[in-house]
Amino acid sequence: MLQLKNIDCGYGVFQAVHDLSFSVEQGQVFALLGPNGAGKSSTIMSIAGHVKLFAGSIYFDGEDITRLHARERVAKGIAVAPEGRRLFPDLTIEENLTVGGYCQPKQREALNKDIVFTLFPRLTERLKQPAGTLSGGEQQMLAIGRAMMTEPRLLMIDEVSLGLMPKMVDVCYKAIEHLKSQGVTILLVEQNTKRALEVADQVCVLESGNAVWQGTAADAKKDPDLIEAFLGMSKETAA
Amino acid sequence: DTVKIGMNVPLTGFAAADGTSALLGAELAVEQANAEGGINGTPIELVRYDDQASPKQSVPIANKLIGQDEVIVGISGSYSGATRAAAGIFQSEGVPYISAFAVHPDITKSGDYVFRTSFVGEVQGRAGAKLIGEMLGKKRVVVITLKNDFGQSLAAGFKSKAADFGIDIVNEYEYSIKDRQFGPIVTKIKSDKPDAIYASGYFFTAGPLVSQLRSAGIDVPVIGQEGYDSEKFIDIAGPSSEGVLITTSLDRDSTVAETKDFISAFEAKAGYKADMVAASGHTAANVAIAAMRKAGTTDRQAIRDAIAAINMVASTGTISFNDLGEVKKNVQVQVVKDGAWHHYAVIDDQELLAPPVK
Amino acid sequence: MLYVELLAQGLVQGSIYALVAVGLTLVYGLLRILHVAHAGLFTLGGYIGVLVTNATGSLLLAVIVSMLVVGLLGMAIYRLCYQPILNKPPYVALIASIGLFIAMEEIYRIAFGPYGISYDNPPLQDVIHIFGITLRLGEVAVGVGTLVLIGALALFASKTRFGTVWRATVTDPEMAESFGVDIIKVRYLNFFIGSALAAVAGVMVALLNNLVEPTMGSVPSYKALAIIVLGGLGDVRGTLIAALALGVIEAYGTIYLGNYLDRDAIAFAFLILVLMVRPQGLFGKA
Amino acid sequence: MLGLSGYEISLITSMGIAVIFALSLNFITGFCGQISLGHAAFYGIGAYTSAMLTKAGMPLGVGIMGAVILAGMAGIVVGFTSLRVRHDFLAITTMGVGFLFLGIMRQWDFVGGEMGVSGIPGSDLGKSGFMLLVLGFVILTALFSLHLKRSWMGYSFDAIADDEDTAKVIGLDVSRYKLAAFAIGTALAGLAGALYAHNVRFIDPESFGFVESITVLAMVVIGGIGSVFGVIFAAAVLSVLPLWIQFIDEYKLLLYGGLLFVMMRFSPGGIAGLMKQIMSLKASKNNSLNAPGGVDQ
Amino acid sequence: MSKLLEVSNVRVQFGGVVAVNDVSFSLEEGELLGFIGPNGAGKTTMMRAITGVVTPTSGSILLGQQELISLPIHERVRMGLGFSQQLVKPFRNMTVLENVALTAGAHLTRSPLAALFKVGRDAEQTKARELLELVGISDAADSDPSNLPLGYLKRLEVARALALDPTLLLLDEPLAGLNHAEAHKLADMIVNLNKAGRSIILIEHNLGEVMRICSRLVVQDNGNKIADGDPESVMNTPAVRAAYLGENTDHVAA
Ligand SMILES: Nc1ncnc2c1ncn2[C@@H]1O[C@H](COP(=O)(O)OP(=O)(O)OP(=O)(O)O)[C@@H](O)[C@H]1O
Ligand SMILES: Nc1ncnc2c1ncn2[C@@H]1O[C@H](COP(=O)(O)OP(=O)(O)OP(=O)(O)O)[C@@H](O)[C@H]1O
Ligand SMILES: [Mg+2]
Ligand SMILES: [Mg+2]
Repeated sequence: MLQLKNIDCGYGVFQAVHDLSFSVEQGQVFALLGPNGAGKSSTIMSIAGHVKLFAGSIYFDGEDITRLHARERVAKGIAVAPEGRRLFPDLTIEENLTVGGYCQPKQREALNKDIVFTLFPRLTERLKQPAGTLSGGEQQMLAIGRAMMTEPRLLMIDEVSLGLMPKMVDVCYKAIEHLKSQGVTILLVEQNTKRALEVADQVCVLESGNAVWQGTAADAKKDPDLIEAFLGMSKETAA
Repeated sequence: DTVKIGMNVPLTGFAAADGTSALLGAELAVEQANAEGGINGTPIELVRYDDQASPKQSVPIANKLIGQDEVIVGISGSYSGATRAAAGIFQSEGVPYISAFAVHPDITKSGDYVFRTSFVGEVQGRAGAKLIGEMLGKKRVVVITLKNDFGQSLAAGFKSKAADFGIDIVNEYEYSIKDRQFGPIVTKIKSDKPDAIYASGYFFTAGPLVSQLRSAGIDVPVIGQEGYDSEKFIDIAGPSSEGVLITTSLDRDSTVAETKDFISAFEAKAGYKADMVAASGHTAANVAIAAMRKAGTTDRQAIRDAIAAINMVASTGTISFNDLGEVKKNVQVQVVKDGAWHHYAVIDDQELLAPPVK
Repeated sequence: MLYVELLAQGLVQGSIYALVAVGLTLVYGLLRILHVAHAGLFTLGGYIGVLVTNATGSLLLAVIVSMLVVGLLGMAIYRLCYQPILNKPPYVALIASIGLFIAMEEIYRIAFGPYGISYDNPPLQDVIHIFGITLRLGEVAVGVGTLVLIGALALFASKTRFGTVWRATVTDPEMAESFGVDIIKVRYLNFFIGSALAAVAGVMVALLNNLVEPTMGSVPSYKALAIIVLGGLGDVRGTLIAALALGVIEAYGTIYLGNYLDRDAIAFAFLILVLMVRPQGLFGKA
Repeated sequence: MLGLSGYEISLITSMGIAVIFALSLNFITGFCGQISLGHAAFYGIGAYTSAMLTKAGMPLGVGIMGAVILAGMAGIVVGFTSLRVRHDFLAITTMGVGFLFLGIMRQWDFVGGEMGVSGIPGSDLGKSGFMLLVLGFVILTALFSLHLKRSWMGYSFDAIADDEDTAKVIGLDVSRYKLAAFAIGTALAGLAGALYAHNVRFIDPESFGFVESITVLAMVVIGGIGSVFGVIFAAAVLSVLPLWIQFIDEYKLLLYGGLLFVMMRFSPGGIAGLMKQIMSLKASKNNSLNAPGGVDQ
Repeated sequence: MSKLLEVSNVRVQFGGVVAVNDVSFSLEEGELLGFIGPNGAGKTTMMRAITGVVTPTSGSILLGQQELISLPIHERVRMGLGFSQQLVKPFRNMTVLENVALTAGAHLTRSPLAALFKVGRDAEQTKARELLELVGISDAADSDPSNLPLGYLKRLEVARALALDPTLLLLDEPLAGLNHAEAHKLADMIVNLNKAGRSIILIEHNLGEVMRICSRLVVQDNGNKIADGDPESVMNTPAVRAAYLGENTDHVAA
């Protein structure tokens, strides 16, 4: 469904990702893993259309979307919950969701909001609060909720569990499983390697902008060196 | 070889309209003089710089005119601030300097090389008091004062003589030169029920003011001054301008050759009708030219003395100076009739019109 | 009665302020730019209004032409002037805008002459009496026009998703794009509406004064800034109320305080007072 | 007179005054990040103070001292408002302060009201002596700017200019730093104002209006906000530009406005930014030229 | 050991929202206190009340013998508070090193006037380099913070707080955004700081590390304190489990 072919991307003259290729199948959960600064966020943002591609191309549903604007990509069904959440801080929770649903017909807005609220009931308590004043975890929920408002077919979440309490991490992963069961394809970035490997079907490990390992999550779990070297977990915890 | 007259004049920025008129007036005077052979055969050259009506600019310009261009006489087609600042330089360098229409009382106090061919505000204010109290016989008067040096000195002159002419000032309002909307003042004046209104201002403030007074139903006489003196005033105020009286220096219906000449020559040159500022620029340049001719030399001291002793007929009347360098001439009263400025009266009470001597 | 009439006069003046300031607030709300050159567009609106009326005799046509031309010019200014420097610190755009404004004033002076222009037959000069107040038709038109235009704008912004989306593009245009918003279109529209409103204000002021001068925008250039700050920067409703409040305060102020402070000083004394108590403006969020 | 004509001396004097004035704003806006649109008010306070003092018979030195002190004190008062309001709100507040100053001066008969103050004594130093005095102050102000930029005060200003809240969290007394910036900047504006008064020898409220505030801000921004040499250069050029371009006549102000615009549009970093760009361009060119040589060795 | 920090009945309200509701707790000198609780519980708000970014509606906060409430932020910092924020805020007009060096020079910048007469920066830069080394981002010393990934910025935030040489260090989610190994390393560093005599309050959702290094836990939920004590027993409190952990309880084991 999503296919990256020999991607080079970066900022100005600085290249953050080198010659990266991978593909994600419909309905899969695909995990991008790797240490700080590996280029995970850059990859996600280049798929969303915000980081400049120096070379390579991106296909979505077999169609070349390399040259499309970010807003055209979301119309095709690609949504992102970016690193740092990037909510609209002056807008209330409700308005953030409204903007999230902007690419969908207005009638579907209420419906989609309900879906978000069932997933994150905490948000209903704060509908009129400006997003900038939310607690860290609340912001994360809103960021994911906002992305869901676009009715995505591919949902990309950067740093899923960042700043979430354990219970909330569970909630989010349940949401991911739920979405997956609905046929939504998910691309996630996660520092909590263990959780990521639990839900992922496919894994790609990046380091310094290069893909150093690709394969199924099951294989990844079985490869102790990989886990030790690139994912920074001791073998015991991973097991 | 030429004889140079220097001029600082605002040609850009907010004062550009007046500056342009003053410059055209002065240019006309120079052209006319050159057609008659310049200064005893030597052509006159007018060297002018744009001072944006700012004292900051006029100081270096004065220095440049004197030091670089070596002008024999300077004239100012600018407002008070710029003129006052430049006057100090001309004085200290010993170059005669004639202000065409700046009103600040201190300009001539710079020293014996500085002259002014227009009225100080106070003189016109006094004339206004006579016009209203004696000639029109109106006693309850509202004063609307433009908040700048022009308006302030007019108001001071008016008030100093108001009582002498039996005038009762029922109320006084001030406005800023940027105002064009006078709704609140007009509203308040209605409740003051005056017999006449003495309002200082320029055509661009007075035009809207008069038309707003009239549409609010206030139809008592409005008396203004030379600031109104432009065709533009009538354009802006439209029919409301009918009957408005002003004290000024230019008589549109004059039978004096100099004035008639000027009025027609100016319209031919500029493409629009002459106004007070244009006449003032013309007069100032003519005074300079006449003095140079009379002195017959380029010695600045001699020219200064010639200016001080001058008694000539110019487009704005018969001109001579007092010891301070202030002009002595009659005040013209003009009225708007059938959409044009016309003669109404002349005030020649020399005692009333005596300019300050120190 | 005097008080009521002064109030009416204040509201008329306030309406004009509002028409100019709302455009400014829209631009500020969207781009965080203090768009001083907006006052230059206001002046242009006046010029076009007078020229078209004098040529065709139709004030309505003049308003429409003026709105269109000025609106389009507003869009062009955004595209050519602001878009390339959007990610620079705010004072960059401010100075660019001031430079543009000075240049515009000079262009008007050179093109239309330093004396300004007037209507040959100024329309809407008739006087009417309502509730014992005397008003010129032009003044009534200003009040009603402002109410209708800004009301329509407020409705548009609050009743459609567009309003929310506008605000979203402010802090994070990139993310807004990520949710399907065409930010360029939003900004064009914004500049068009704001500039068109300024054009209406220009035509109206020309009507009330029967004079359009090159420097007509100089007072709005700074006073509109004061108003949008009073209104809480970027808030349309706040701007409207602040504009009307300032108009009224100036109306009473010129009569009762005029001998102590001039109009501008009264307005700014009020502004400073308000900001010392409410640093975020009358309607700004803390 | 040093081989300079009277005209050149008066140009250099105006330039020098403009440079001091622009550098004074650079402390507030450039170093400390507080935009001020009312800086001319302090220039005016300095001018009026020195004018009144010297007219009352005090020597020039006392006039200048008085100007510096009074303007600086007024600056601290206005600085207090900067503790309340921020960013664009502060910009507009300071603009309001400028208008309030004008309003008061217009009405205050003691200082001549609308009529202003004329007959201000010049210096006893003569034209070129006065010019040298001004240039002396320019050098002192520039050296002080350079020193401050390198000092820990300048370092702290950098932080405050970027993010006041975070500056507090790392222990900076933001309020006192901002007040210090206002005090220094406005005191120096007072100095510039005093010099202006004795140079032009006539002052009225209009000379210290909004346009003047804008002009000086434009000098700072065009020079490159926070840079010392850029600001000096921009102030020197912009202050006499209208005189230099007299020959284009009525297009003068159009050119001036256009220049401000074009400069910001194409080089938002101002002259300092432009120089940096040129330098780095040169450097990269040199590098590419040198590179092969390096390989040879 | 004596009490370093004494928070009593602190209440913080934003409009209608009560973010912290009459919470009291204290900290002994030399302690490493874990401050945990669900998202939106008011932990960050409590931290901000201590540093002075928000003003409590009531309550008192004593540092040593000194009442903090009503003191401005910078005074509190000078009394020995160091603060690493949840949302990173580097000065973007300086390099990473300069960010830390400025903070290390806090003694020089106490008074603006004194700061004007001090120029040299070498000592502070050396200290800053050491701190960057300590948190493990010395490779980014000369970078522009705008170009750094989140994990680096988090650690810059910690380094900057340390540069103040605080007696009480407040850390708000310093481990978020780091992977296991990095988190582990930074946690070890926190322990070392604590061993070196610094008192620390740590807000963190990474329970594994919290349980590993903290000597005591305070749990807040919905603005209320719901538990306070040694980690083991706190984690066994049903209220805490219900509010914080959900069903998946294996976090504690890690
Ligand atoms: N806006 C930017 N400008 C320049 N360089 C950037 C920018 N954003 C990121 N980089 C650089 O790109 C590289 C990859 O960063 P990226 O944010 O993609 O990493 P990441 O894998 O997401 O790391 P983390 O886990 O810390 O979020 C890093 O070296 C970073 O410094
Ligand atoms: N300025 C504010 N205005 C209104 N509500 C606020 C404000 N700041 C915080 N809140 C609310 O107060 C509550 C506590 O927020 P706080 O940031 O302290 O939570 P937290 O415990 O740090 O959560 P997290 O672990 O998710 O960071 C939240 O519900 C938040 O929405
Ligand atoms: Mg990342
Ligand atoms: Mg928090």
